[in-house]
Amino acid sequence: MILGAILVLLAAGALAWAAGRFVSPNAPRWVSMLAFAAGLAWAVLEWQGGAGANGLYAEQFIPWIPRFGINVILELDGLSLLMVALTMFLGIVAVVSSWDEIEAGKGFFQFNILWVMAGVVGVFTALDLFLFFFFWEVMLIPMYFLIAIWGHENKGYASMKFFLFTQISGLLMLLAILALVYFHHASSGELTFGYKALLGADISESVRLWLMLGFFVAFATKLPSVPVHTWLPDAHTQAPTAGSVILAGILLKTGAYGLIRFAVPLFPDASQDFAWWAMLLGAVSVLYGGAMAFSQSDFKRLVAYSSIAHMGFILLGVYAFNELGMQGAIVTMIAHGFSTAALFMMAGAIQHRLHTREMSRMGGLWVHAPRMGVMTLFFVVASVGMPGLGNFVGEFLALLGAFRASVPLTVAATIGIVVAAVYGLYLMQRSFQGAPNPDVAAMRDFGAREMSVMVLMMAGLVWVGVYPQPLLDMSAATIAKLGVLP
Amino acid sequence: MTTDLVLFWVPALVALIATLMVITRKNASRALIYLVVSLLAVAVIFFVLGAPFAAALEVVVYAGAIVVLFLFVVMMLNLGRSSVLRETRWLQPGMWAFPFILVFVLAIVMFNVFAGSGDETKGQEVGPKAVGAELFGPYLLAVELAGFLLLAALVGAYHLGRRYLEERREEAG
Amino acid sequence: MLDLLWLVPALPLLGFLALFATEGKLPDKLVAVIGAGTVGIAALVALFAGREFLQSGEPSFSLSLWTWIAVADFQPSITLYLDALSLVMMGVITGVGFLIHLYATGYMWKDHQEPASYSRFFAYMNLFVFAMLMLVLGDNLLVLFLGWEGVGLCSYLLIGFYHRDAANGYAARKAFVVTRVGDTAFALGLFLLFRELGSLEIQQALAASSALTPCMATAICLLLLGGAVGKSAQVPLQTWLPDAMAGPTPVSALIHAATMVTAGVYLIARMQDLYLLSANAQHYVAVVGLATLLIASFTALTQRDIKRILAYSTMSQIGYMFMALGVGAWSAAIFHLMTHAFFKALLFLASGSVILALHHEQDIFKMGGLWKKLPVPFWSMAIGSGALVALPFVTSGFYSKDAILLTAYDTSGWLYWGGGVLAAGLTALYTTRMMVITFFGDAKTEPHEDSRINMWLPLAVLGVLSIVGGWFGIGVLDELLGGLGDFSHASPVAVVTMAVPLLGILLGVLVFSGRIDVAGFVESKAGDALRRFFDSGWAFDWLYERVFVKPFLWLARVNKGDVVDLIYTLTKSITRGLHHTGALTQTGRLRWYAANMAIGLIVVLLLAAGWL
Amino acid sequence: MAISVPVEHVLYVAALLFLMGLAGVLARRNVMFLLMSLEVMMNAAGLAFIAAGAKWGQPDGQIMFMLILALAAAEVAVALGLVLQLSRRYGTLDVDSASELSG
Repeated sequence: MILGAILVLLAAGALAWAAGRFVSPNAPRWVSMLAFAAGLAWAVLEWQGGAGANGLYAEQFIPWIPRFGINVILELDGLSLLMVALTMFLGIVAVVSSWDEIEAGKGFFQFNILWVMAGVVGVFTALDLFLFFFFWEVMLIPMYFLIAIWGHENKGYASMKFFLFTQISGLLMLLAILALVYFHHASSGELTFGYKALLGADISESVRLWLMLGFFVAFATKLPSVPVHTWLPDAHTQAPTAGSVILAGILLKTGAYGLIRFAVPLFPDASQDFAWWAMLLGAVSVLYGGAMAFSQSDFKRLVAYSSIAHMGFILLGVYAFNELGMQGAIVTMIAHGFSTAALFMMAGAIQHRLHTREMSRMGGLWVHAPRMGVMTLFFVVASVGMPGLGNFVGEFLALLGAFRASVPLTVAATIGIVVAAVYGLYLMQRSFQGAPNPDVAAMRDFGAREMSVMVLMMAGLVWVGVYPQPLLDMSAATIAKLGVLP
Repeated sequence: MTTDLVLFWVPALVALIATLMVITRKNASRALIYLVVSLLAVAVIFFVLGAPFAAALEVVVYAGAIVVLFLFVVMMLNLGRSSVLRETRWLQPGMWAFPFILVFVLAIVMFNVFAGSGDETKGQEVGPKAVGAELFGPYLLAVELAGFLLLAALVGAYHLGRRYLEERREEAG
Repeated sequence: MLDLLWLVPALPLLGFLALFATEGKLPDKLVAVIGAGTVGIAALVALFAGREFLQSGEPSFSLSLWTWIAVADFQPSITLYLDALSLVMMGVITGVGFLIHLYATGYMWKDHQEPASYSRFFAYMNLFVFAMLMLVLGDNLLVLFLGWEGVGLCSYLLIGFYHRDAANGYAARKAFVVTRVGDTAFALGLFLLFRELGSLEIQQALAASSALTPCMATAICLLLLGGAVGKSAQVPLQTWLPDAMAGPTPVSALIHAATMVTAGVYLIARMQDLYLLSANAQHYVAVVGLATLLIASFTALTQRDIKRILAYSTMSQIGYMFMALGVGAWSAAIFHLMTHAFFKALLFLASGSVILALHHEQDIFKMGGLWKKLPVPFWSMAIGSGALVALPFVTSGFYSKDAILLTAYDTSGWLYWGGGVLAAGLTALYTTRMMVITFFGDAKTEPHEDSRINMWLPLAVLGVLSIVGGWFGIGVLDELLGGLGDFSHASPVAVVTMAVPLLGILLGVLVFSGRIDVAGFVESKAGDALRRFFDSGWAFDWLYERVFVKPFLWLARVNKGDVVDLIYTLTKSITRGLHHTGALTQTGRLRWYAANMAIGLIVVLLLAAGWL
Repeated sequence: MAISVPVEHVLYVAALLFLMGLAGVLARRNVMFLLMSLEVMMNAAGLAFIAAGAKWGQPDGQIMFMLILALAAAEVAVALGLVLQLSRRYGTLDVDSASELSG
């Protein structure tokens, strides 16, 4: 069933491409809309179906290359299901946000979106390291195309930077995977890429730190954390709206997911030793990302740096090594998926209307487009960490957990909340408030299509902010099974 | 033993001297003639070392076919007196310095690598029959590959040469 | 009725949602009904619920709604908690809140900046009331924090309500960010509290707090104090409040006088058991209060903008409350909070009427001679000023301020009492200045009074409350909270306390009506410097601008291109350099390649021979 | 007939021939001489093979020589075609003139 979902997305991609060529240029977006809607429906159905006795909503095992212990192992537990549902939902958001933005190659565009998402779903469900790496690469290439083909003025540079960062860090992970499998083979005589078998791998102390770092670097780059974050502002700024939505909403979360699912459980001791440093990176990311966000004059770039700041909380939470922190990280993943996707959609909408991302060429847009103003305000406030909205729950839990692990780092990261207020409100001021910019004569406000997506995301954030319990319960089962927390 | 050494070293010296002349001549035709001499001398060495078939091929293919090919081209390009003058200009004595150093170093290394095994050649003739049996036995694949290579060379040479001729013709016309 | 307590916060929330969802498409009259009506009904529900609560005789009542988050041992629930303290707060918020809403329906009526702004205003106001109610009713520090941040957000939104003017936006952001600094301390206090006590439920935490080490208790108290200082505009985080006057006047009345800025007082009063564990922390609370009190009073003396005068006066009055909390006069602080809510709301609303009548003129030196032309605002203002100055026996402010000062004298000696009395004198001085310059003397601008019932009725009600609130406090509040009303007004200390404001008024009248000439001093060099120093709010803004804002802006400007990226661009440059160096070997010359092959051959042979 | 000489001697001669060819390749700018030098080098390699074959009395050395021969023939055919093109394009036989691979 999981493989089925992935295949449906892949097939829909091919279909969209063909439909764009043979039916009508506008057919592809409907194809991918339907595919994501079906995917979302599937995820909701799995959720409603409840978890089995083993805590899994669905699982699949197909032998692939048995000789090397490589199998197609796909499992959908609480965390995976949450992330898959978010993926499907943001797929819809991405399609809507690029509804009339893309002009050339509409079919191939949707093909890439669907293939990225297929790769992402694979990443979130694969429990075989080889398969995981396979999907990790599957999601990379179409994303590269999305930026390189439909990006803005500096797309070549941005897409290449994105590719190199992710590819090089991904290769480090591949190296770590192979070494892990090798050492496991050496110590137990069993050649396997299976996650569960490798969980208890007996690896000497000197080696495991390096293997852990291989994974950590790959995930921290994807997350991204300072100092490997510099691909993100460029990629985000240059990507088309749908690309930014996917990148911020989902691709960054694969890094966080990887930390929670692989880097920490595979090397619990090494991770524990490394925890302080990871938390340090997290705190630095929070402060540095925030300060950098404030420096920007480009709407999208600002939001991009704010993502870095938010991802810092995830690092803090995961490496706090307690349930509070871990849950905080997971809630942050979801809430940030909504809030930042919405802000990128807003940036795309503004760029589509005004043909600029420079905030100095905006100002007073509220007068022209009050709906957009209200929505921007809402999502800015959410990402500033207003209680009652999703981001607060995540960040508060993460900090609360981190406080038990390291007080100074938590204090530093908490100061980041002030910085968040500074850049968030500054963004609001420069784009929507102030005297109306005389260069902007008029601007079309959001219509029903955009509003419906926005309202859905708003509702999602309020839900996560006010009653996150169903979500916490789902991930709690996963966290308990990771078996790394005291 | 001494006879054997003489039989070997006489053609060997001829080959070495002729080769030295090949690389130092300024006139291409003359160099080619020296090349033929060198090749023939090597053919003699082959023969005395008990490889009559290889010796024959050396004479026929190298001295006969390849060098003739060279001659054709030399004639085609009409390398006359002017080219000799140009060679004089190009071939300054200083040009030999770097190659000589390199070759000298290489020579020391090579001689040291070769020296001292004390092995002798068997002194046993291996005729065309043995060669042929081996060639179409274990080396069949190599023969096929050589065939491919020659075919490719044929096509390549035809292609390159034809374009040359066509362009000449256009120029003339 | 008590089970319907949830309606009290829910009604304003509903009002907000209704106004938010309709996107300002409702007719203005309906907006007014929804905006003020929901708060009004909430006030009624609060009234009945409060009566039932008092009749029940229980010390507290709690209503659990749902578990907010449940992770491991962290299980904050959304629970409403009613006791005497939150009852008083709830009453003030809904009651005064309703009156201000009512006033605002008139004040904002013609204020049509853009089509939906009337509706937007009431949406924000309703959201504010909701958040403020969550703040005081929450039984959990996290719920309190929800309200705490919520009121901060509404404050931001309403200060920047006239968003076309960038200066308002700046003031709004300043307010939000400066209070956020305090909130950060607050949040850290919560983390520490949770780590030490394992719960953020206020009652549980307080019950368990005796297990804290004194050092830890002090740390937690100081962190919470940080939050309170930010929200209540106390030194050193007071700089946002004067600028916050950029918002519409009802906003200043509701948020920046009556309710939100007193949230810090509420917080400390709520956590008083914790503060009792740490004499140091309590001491700091009092010091903060006293410092603010004096700084703000001096500053108020020199302001020209009527709202800024009131803003500094608010700061100083909250300083009294902090001082009261610091010296252990918990009930007196809450008492003063209540009376202050009455008379300061009254003052703001009355000044709002003046401002409206003068077409948004806020400079008192451009007013004058208004007392006959604007009788309702004048008398309201007069009553409010009387309460602010604490005219003996007839005003509510007298009773609450006396309670604070006399308790301070009893528990902590003459220092706090002396400072408080000095500030009381200053209060009398600047209040008299404001009244004299605004309402007497020559008329400078012609007013257009436009007083409808929805505008003068709240003034009247608040006027009455400003007078009788003191007796109410002595009568009812004393019973609820204890520790009030048993002061002798005959002791020498009490007489001095009483007399100083009267002297201040006398001095004020003499100076500002020109009977004592101080121009010589004011225009001297020292006098001018002093005036400018006070006028700038003791140069705090100047200091912060240089210490925090400028360096941050500098950093932002310098590092716009992200210095970390240098690592990668440098890598790129090095790679490119190597590429160019490597490309140099590609000469395109056949013989060069051949020579290299020969060299390679040498190396290979040397390797093969084992010489290398 | 066949003689028996030390293999080293044959290899010395082969090495000398090879090195002379190499010197020619490195020193001459005229592409014709360059090609001739190449022939010399290949021939030297062939000699080494023959020597090896003679040492063991096996035909393999001769077979390798024949493969070299085929290679040399192919090379010469193509190379001379290229020489024609070179003289056509650049009007010279200077091998350094064709340096378009320069980085």
